[in-house]
Amino acid sequence: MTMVQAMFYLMGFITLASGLFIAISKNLVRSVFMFFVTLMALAGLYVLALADFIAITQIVVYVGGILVLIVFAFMLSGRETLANLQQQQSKFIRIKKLPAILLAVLFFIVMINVLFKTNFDGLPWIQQAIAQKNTIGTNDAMIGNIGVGLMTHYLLPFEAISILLMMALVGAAHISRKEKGI
Amino acid sequence: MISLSDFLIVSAGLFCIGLFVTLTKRNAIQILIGIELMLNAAILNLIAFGKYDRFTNSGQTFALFAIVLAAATTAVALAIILNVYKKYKTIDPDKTDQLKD
Amino acid sequence: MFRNFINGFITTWKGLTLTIGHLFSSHKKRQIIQVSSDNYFKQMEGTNTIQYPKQELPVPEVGRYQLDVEIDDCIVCDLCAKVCPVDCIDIEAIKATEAIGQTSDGTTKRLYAAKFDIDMAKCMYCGLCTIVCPTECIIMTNQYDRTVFELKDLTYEFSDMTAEEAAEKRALLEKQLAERQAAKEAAMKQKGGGA
Amino acid sequence: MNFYLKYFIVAIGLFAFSGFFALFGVYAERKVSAFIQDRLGPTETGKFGLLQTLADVIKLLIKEPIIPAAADKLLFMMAPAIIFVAVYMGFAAIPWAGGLMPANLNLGLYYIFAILSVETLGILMAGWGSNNKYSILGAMRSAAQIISYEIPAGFAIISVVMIAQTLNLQTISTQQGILSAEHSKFLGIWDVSTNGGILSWNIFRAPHLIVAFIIYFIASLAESNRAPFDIPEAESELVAGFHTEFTGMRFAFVFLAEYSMMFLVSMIAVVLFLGAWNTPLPNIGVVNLADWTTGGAWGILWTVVKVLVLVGVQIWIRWTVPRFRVDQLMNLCWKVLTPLAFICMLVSGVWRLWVM
Amino acid sequence: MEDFLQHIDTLTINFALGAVIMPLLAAIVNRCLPANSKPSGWISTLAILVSAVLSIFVFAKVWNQHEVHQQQVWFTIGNTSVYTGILLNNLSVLMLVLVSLVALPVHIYSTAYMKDDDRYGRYFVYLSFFCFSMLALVVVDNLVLFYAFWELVGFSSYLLIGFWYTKPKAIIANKKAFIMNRIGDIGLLTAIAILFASYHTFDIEQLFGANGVVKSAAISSNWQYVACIGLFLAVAAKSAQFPLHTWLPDAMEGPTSISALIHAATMVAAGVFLLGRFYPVFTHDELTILAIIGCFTAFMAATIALTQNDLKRILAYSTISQLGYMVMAMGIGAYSSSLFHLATHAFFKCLLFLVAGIVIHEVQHMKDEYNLHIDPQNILYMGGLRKKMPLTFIASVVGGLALFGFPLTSGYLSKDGILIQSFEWAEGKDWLHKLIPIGALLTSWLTAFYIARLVIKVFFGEFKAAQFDPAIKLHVSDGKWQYRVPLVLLMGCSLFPLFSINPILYEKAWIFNGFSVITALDRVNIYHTILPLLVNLVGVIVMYWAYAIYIKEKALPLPESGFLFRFSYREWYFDKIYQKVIVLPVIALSKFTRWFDRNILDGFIHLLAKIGIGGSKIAEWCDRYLIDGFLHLLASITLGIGNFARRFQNGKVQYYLFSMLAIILAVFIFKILIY
Repeated sequence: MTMVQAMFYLMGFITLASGLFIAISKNLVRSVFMFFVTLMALAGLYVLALADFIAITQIVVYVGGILVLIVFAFMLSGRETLANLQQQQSKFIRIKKLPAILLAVLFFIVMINVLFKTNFDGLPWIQQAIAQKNTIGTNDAMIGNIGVGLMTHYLLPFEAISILLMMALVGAAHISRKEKGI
Repeated sequence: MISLSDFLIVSAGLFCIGLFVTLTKRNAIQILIGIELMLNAAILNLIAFGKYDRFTNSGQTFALFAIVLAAATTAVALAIILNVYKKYKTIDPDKTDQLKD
Repeated sequence: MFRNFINGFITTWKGLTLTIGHLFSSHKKRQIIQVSSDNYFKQMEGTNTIQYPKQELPVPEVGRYQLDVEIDDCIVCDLCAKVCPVDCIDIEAIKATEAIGQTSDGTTKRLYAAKFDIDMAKCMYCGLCTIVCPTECIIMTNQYDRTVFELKDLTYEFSDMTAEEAAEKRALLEKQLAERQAAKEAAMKQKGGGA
Repeated sequence: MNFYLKYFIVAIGLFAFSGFFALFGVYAERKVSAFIQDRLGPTETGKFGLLQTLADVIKLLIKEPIIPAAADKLLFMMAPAIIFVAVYMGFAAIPWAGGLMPANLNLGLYYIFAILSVETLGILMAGWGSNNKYSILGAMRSAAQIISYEIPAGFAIISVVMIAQTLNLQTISTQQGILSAEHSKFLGIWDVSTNGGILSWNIFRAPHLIVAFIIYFIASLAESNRAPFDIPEAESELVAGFHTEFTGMRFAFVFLAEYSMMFLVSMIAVVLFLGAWNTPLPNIGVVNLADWTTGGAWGILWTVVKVLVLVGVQIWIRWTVPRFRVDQLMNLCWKVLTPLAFICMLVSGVWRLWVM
Repeated sequence: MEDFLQHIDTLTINFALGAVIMPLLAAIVNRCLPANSKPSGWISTLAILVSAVLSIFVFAKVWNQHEVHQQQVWFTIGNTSVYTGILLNNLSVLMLVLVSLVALPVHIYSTAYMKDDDRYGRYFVYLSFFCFSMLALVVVDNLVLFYAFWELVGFSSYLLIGFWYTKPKAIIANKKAFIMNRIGDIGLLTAIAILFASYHTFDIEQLFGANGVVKSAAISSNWQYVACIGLFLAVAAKSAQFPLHTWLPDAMEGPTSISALIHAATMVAAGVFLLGRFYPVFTHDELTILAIIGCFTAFMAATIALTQNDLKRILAYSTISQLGYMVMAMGIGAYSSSLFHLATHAFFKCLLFLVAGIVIHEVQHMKDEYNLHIDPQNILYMGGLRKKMPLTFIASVVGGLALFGFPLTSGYLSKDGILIQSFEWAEGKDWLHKLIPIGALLTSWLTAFYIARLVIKVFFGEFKAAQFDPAIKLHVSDGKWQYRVPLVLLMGCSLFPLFSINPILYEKAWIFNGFSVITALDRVNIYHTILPLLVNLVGVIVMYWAYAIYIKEKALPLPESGFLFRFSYREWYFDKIYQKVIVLPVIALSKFTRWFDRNILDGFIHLLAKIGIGGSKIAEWCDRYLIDGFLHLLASITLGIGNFARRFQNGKVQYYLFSMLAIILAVFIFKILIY
């Protein structure tokens, strides 16, 4: 087992374990902060998947942006209700949750089933990519490539996303604005 | 090197956890977190496959797009949650069911 | 908006130059002078910290800090104890059998001060006691550093009588009183007898 | 194994350095503030009071760690560590001298930018975990402020990146001196590739970066919660903001993080704008000052000197300028700095395309 | 050498572009400033100064040397590529210099003239925009762009005529000008369309150049006639020729500086310029018609100008008259003379208008000061201004003499050229053709009379307005340096040295020689000696006569109540004729159509409506009882189903999500089990 593999298993374990903690935790605040751990571990996984730029973007956007936003939001939505919410969940396995657990587990089984059925190295497009040396190596710096790609090949989605972001910002600001009289 | 299927298994697990969180939680913010987990599972998939696209980087680029989109959805979702809270004084999705029938 | 912005930068810059001037002039020291000195507020540069035990700020001669009692001049009139707003003066007087002397201004002393304690921890430095004192024996000095380790050390005893002396005087007084009483009774008896 | 050992040694060295710096940073801050206010500052412990902060640290370390009864213990205990680790990890990608850099990352600048944003979360954790209204108010102010000021700071950084065309901090550093492979022009006119020195610093290679530098500097003050942007810990309103409840060791960590942050943001400023480890002395004719004063040890010296000057400026500003109000703070960020930074970015593009 | 030439050409092109763009930049900058900003005047002036300098440079590079033509693909439709670019030949660089040089003094003048206007900045926006349009018009090499800038010129003229939009007269005038110009524009558009349809190119160089297709391949004569009529309409509208000339006198409602620049010197010259550009299109017969119309316009305008009292109106009619000359010259084949006259006329007419502007301005001041109820433009109230405004007086005399064509002035060179050539053209033709030179000759004497009348009425004698109020003190002056400098500049340009070393012979003028003589006329020497003498002698006599009439108060040759006088004073009743012949019938026609629409068409529709109502009543019954019954049945069934289904819609989001995912999962499992 090399160091990289060890790191992978560690990161994968942390990801899944913290995810499970989120799922079963009674304490909302802790589950939010545990989400932070999940995100950091995922960033680690991205690095191991040779996407360092994405990993850092993940930290900037998710940790620096989304997570802080979420924490902000529940801090704004009042402590009393939060306390109520925290109390009402008493047990992990409750009869109400059983269908959800069943569904999730079945989904997992289906996906794993598909995964094990597939021979990834035999897929034609992967073989083709390997043959054409179209795979990312450990020492490749992809930022330049991604940057050029964003401005040329993916310009249309890039622009569309920027417009969408703009609209989302304006929309969010509009929705959460204090209205007079209500 | 870590094989592709390893990433996919982690991703599948994460997705199912997200699914579970989304379905069971009684708090809109936690549901949002569940959705984010599912999104992250998808991004992990994109990146794992993106390793086989060195020249056009489609996997990584779309992972970027997905992250940015997640930010946008979160902003809007949180704004909606805040409004719901203002109106119903609760963010339990089961109690905000005035649209039924 | 733009004007505000420029203004902000200019005023910030002015403040920064001011403070850096002070930063570099810190090797200078301010001359230590009295508050009453005319140019006390005119020293604009240099550090004004007084490293106290090593340096001291000169206080005026008439400073009103520590109370001091010239017990030889005290006629034990108890006025100071009565006027004190915080009751920090504790006096115990013993009548003398005869005039025991004179103060420096010629008043005749007829009382012994068996106890003349001032608790400086209570004192509020109002100076009323010095005003009412008929012989000006209680005054405020310009001594201000009276640091002590024990709280009770702040109680200053000004009486120069020892306990034995006080007991002796008390005994004398009692004896005199008893004599007088006896004399009085004798006189009464004589009078009654006479009637 | 030696390979990993090296990293441990470097990490420990950095930690020791940040502790050392915090020690003397606090001392310097107290001294400078005293001098600015015409006082003397610490004088008694050690010569000129040099050991005062050491004594304070010892006091903090042996103090009883108190956890408030209502606090969320886990978050409360983790928060200082996360705050400090976020800052401390930032040091990993910063060059100290020509070949001296803990980790030579391609994405160094972006990495630092990302890892610094984690600090916000630590502060929020501290604020929430303390279960104290002052703390949570301070934390929320801090988060709002840091998130807002990341935008002008980010754009100021991007305007440098557009000039430098790389995110690798070592490359950015090398570009700004005589070792540069490409031609650098002073103000876009005069080729100073062989002169080096102060003339080839980024702020002079592209003069609009002076504006970017000022924007970045202001934003970095806000990101490290320093006066005049210290509303998260405004004593007069919030006692001490998010670290109201911390005592002893944890408080020491928060403090350490604050001073390391000061050093780190100044270091980024130095690397991006002020020539990194390059000497400020240019070659003038046969007097090859720049050649003589370039090298490993010189690099460390120049970096440290420049950073200390900037830290000095931060301290100086803190003791001069009064605290902003929240609305003024946001006005400054969104109405002044962000548009200015946008303009800087635009000018950078034009400059790179047409002038350089 | 080739490279060097190439470089020079690129430089020239760039300079020409710069000259065109500068006013546009000034217009944009001024538009961003507030409407009353003071610096805008100097911004515009600076821009036009730069333009003038660049133009002169371009002129020096191109004049009488190789022509510069650079173009690039603009767009491609099908297989036809449309090129756009810049064509610099003698004609365009002459116009370039002319426009920018005339515009420069006008700008300087305007900074003082419009000083008190509260839309000072806006004025300069329009002015600069006009300069840009005009400069661009002269350099473009493409008919589409040519048309575009032609329209922009008309548009900016419209803006400027109506600049004082609070005056109702100004609004009417600018609408009139705009509509008249529209007629011409339609003509031009038609012509362009026909040319493109015939030759498949918009390129002016390819069409009308030295090896142009127009010369080599003729198009069918019907289309050719239509094209020429269209072009003629365009020329008539823009240059105010006979049927469409009435807008120009009304356009004098705009600021005087605008009248000087647009309605005397540059824009109205665009028509002549158009003729110059399109010259090869016209056939001999059409040219003759042009000559007739030009001559008639010149004569008609001159007669009208004899009796007008409005200072600017007189000048406007003189402009029409001079434009008639130019068109006539084009018609008789005196291409060079026409353009020569265009150049000289621009300077002295601009000069005259600026003089008029100063006079009006000063009189206006006096009017405001003494609260007089007079029209500041009416020359009957003026007089005796000679001593108070010497420079203006000299300028007006120079301008007037140039207008008449007195020796030593530039007008003499160009106008005599036209007269002589017209006589040469008519030589050997029948008497009908001879009417044209004779008309031109008469017009020239009429010109002498009316310009002498104008100068005398304004500058000689006593100040007439003083009759109303004896207390009036004449304290007028030449005004500020912004007034004086343009006058001096333009005076210099109105004298002969700028155009020719020899003050007598027009053939020696360099502008004249700059254009190849298209139709070689036989030189008849007698005309060259006799005509100038005749014109000038009689002209001087006429001028003296005018002096005698108006100063010595001799009798008028025509009684003021006479028909001829009224005919002239009422401007040949053109406006009335147009009102009666065109406007009233149009109104009547529209009234008729309205009546037709109201009564006949609406009646029919009402009938249809009644039928419709009857039908719908029947339909209503069917609908209510037959169809609705069926629908109610359906609805009750749906209600039953809906009531059943509503139980599933319980408003819980997670429940919906769960159901959806469960179905997806079912599909997945099904798929896995099957395969």
